[in-house]
Amino acid sequence: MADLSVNIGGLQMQNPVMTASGTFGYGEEYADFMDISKIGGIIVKGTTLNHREGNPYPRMAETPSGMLNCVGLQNKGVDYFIEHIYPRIRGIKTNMIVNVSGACVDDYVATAEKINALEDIPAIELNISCPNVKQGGMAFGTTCAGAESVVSAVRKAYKKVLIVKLSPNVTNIAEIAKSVEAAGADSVSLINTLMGMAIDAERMTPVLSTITGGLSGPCVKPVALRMVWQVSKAVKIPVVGLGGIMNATDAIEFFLAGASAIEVGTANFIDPAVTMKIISGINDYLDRKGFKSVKEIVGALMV
Amino acid sequence: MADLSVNIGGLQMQNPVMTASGTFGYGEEYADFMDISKIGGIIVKGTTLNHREGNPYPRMAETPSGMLNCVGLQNKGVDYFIEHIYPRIRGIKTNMIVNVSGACVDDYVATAEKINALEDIPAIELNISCPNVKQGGMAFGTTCAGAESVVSAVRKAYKKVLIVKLSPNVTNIAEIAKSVEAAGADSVSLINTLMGMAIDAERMTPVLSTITGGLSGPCVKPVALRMVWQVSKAVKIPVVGLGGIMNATDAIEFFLAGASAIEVGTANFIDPAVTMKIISGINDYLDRKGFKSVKEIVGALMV
Amino acid sequence: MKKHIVDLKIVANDKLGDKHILMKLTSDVPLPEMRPGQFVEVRVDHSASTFLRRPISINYVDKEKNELWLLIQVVGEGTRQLATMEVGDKLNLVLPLGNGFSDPQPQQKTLLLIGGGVGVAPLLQLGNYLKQKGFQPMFLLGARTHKDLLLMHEFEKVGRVLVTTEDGTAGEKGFVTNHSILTTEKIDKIYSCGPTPMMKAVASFASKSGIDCEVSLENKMACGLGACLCCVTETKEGHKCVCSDGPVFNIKDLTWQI
Amino acid sequence: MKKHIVDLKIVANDKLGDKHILMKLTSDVPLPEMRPGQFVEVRVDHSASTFLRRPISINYVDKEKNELWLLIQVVGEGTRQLATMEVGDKLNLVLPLGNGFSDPQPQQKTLLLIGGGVGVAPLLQLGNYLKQKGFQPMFLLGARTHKDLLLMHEFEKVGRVLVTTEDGTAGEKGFVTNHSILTTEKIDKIYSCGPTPMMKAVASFASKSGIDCEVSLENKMACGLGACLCCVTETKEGHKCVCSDGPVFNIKDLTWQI
Repeated sequence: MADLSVNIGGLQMQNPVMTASGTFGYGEEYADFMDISKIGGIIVKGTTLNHREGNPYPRMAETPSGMLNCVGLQNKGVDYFIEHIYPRIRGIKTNMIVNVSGACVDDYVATAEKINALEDIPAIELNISCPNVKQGGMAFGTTCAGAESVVSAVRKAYKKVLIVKLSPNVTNIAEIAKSVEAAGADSVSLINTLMGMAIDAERMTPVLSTITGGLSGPCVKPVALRMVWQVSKAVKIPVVGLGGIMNATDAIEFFLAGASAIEVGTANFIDPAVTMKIISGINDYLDRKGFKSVKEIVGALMV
Repeated sequence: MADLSVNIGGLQMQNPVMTASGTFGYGEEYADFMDISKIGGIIVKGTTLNHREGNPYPRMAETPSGMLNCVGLQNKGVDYFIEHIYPRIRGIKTNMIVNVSGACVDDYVATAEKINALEDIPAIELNISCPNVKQGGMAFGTTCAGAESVVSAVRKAYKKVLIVKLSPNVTNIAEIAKSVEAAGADSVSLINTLMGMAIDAERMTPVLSTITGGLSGPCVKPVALRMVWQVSKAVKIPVVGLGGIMNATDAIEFFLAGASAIEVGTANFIDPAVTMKIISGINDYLDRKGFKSVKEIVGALMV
Repeated sequence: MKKHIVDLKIVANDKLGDKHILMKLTSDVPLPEMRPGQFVEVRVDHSASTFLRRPISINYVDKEKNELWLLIQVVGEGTRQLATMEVGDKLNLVLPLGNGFSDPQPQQKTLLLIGGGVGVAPLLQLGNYLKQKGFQPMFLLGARTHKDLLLMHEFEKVGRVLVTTEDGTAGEKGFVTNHSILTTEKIDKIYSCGPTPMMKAVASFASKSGIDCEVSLENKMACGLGACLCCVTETKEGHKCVCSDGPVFNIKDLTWQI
Repeated sequence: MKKHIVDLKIVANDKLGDKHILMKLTSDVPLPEMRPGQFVEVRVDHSASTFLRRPISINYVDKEKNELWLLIQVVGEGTRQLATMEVGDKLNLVLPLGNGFSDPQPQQKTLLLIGGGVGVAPLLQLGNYLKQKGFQPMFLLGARTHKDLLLMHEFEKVGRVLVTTEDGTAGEKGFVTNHSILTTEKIDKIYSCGPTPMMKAVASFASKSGIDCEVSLENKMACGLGACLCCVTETKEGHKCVCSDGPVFNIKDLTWQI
């Protein structure tokens, strides 16, 4: 039994497997299938300062080895979360992390401040890369200045572990990561979804109500691996890797590329209990290869 | 029988289906399977000023619904092309287009000049987006200034139809396209491959000799459609769409998104005669929908 | 109701006409409790173009034989692949999902179950359930032509079956909402599943006549668990997930223009 | 030789041990001409993770029965899927591809065909071809243990068969390059196919002994037609495509350090 524990910028985790925001609800939705407290970290869905209805239906399109979505951060707002959801989930015995999004810097800061007061939320994932909202979201994640501004502002207001989720829809993600690191982030997670589009040739219309949406699933894994590789060489803070991870082998590829932990997203839709298989599969790999700890294979790619 | 003819910035084509550079050799490789002169245009493989051995093996990795390659523009140089290959292929009764690449602006210009003298080559596709070469290539394609510099220089030297192939590895492809248009390009083609990476978890090594490579196949289609949609709204010159087109329905999606013609790439590897099926499938769609010409559905997406 | 991930064995996979299959599945252990109107998410293996699970409504649960029936319309490559599966093959399912139809009020005596196309599927399970509860469910089933009527013999075992066909080859000619029963009998509650235009017509009739009416919606889904929020529909309380808040909604909660 | 895209019908798909299958395919029309050493590109349907065709060397062509034999090692999901195919199923192939082995010179009398593992596949077709040409091909086949020796009865029909096994359970103990034949007989030409380390050892022996030697290489391929330049190998004339310039190379053209 290898040591699976990792520490992400101060966040201690029993294992390096987290669930990606927007794919695992608040955890409860999956409680029938496994003991969700065995997951290293659960990143609950994107939370904003105010209630958001999100985008109209249709919000999803199946694509080759993946899917597009344009949910658009539907959520009841941070106050509702604190009042109604937090009390239900604070007891879950693992890292409950809140994904925070906003339309402007003040929104991000106000939301982060409120969550900073929740003792059982040890970290937030700052989403500066949502491709499905008109204002904010990805806008902050596609320039160094934009990323720096929102991260440094939130850093002042938020005292716990700050993970910043990066957009892959950029020319140079390593530069963005460096700005985020300089602005005080404890960790970066990548990749968020690639901006894509699906068309119904028969109806001659876009499939998604918003025309474009965010691409996820195994189809994006090669791009995600490349970006994790580039970013992990550019920054000193730990990198959380995600993008099309379906099994333990995929997860190990991300560790080798330089990720200290990983997030499982779309795979939860195909196998609701996949996180358990990934955790045990990582352990099997480490045992078979004779590694004592998962930390030994982080960035261990032989080039 | 609908009218499939299109005109791409002065290049008249019997139908809007071309083969993508590097996936169809010089056409001859596929002559056993069909009458290749029935293809709207054949874009022969990347040609540089001097002979290039390309990158070491392994150069290819299969990925979910796609593949990575890092061939690295292996070719015998433009003089060899003119002396030995051009005489063989000039007789092929369709548009034979040369894809031109270079490490610096002078190389691009010198190569384009030599090809400008070949009467049976009506157009070139300027590759400012190859992710697999150390110098040049994508470097020119990822900044407006870089793109503008090489395109305007080549424009002065090259008098026929100039198509510029854009990189998808950018934050704002529409801006790059505008610079290319301003520099005098007759058309833009997109997308080139997405930069990706594959890892062999068992051997703990990259699969490709160059670590990263270019991703193609159906997995990139949603990104390609999105970028064709963005670019076709940003420029007035015709857009040539490519990226994971496997069948006629995929091709029609690109027309609806704004492409005036399309290129078939990776699909040639799975079905060497796929271009013929795509051409007839486009015609069937137009007939069934009652369109007289393929031009009627270019950018006809109802939003 | 606790959700499960199960591998079930196919005991029958029969073609019904050229567009549908009836798949019967069993297990060595007793099947979990499932409410009428709930659905399952099927994993489609060996289909290069099918990435996500496919939501399929529960057609019938045979407690004696420990069988789950799925009535599937063959539309895309995913369902085509399901149609090629053979007796003995295993199918991976997540079940039971969604809320299901609600029980009638004691005073609701005349219950009409209106279905169209493959939408008749959940009504068989619902009819059996209501019958066991001591109600006498009535079916009103619509199709384009008599050939498209599905599982008629099964419905007839459960209760009175009324039919409309657009070409008049069976039952009354026209749409379900044209059927004489709607004018001749006082209906206390309507349960409906079928094409959206049909359900909207049914909902329109029900609301005009002041009849309690539940409809089962079908949206494109990813997780099926209420986690991804992809399959939402407009309700008077905003966007709700068809997979977890539905698929069954009372029409008074929807924002349909009827 | 003209290349074709064909749908062939499976007439047999037999397991050989637990790691290999022998698939026999036929057609209503006569199969195209194929040279020994050439290969086919197989399209794998119903495999979500297999995107590209799989190159498989031609094991044998039975002119009388109009059959093409493919000896396939089951390694990944693609070949696993091929192993599940049944008699009567259709398989889509592009064939024949590559250059094939070259004919011996008239003065080359003693021909040794050295194979290891699944690499023995093309040597059966080559042996038959050489025999028809009036030569007396000799086979030297290596395996880890006797269980891993493939199609021995077929090879024995064609010519003398020598064997080495690493554990000594059949033939001489050791590697093919340890076999006594290499020291007791004067060999005029060697044809070899198998794991790269084996072929390099064979090539090393051949070049030291001044024996003409051809090897059949196996690289990862995309197009199989010499168009994509993915499957290149180093030669004295630079990168060459294994799919179109090979798969067969004379060792004097390669840059192996031997």
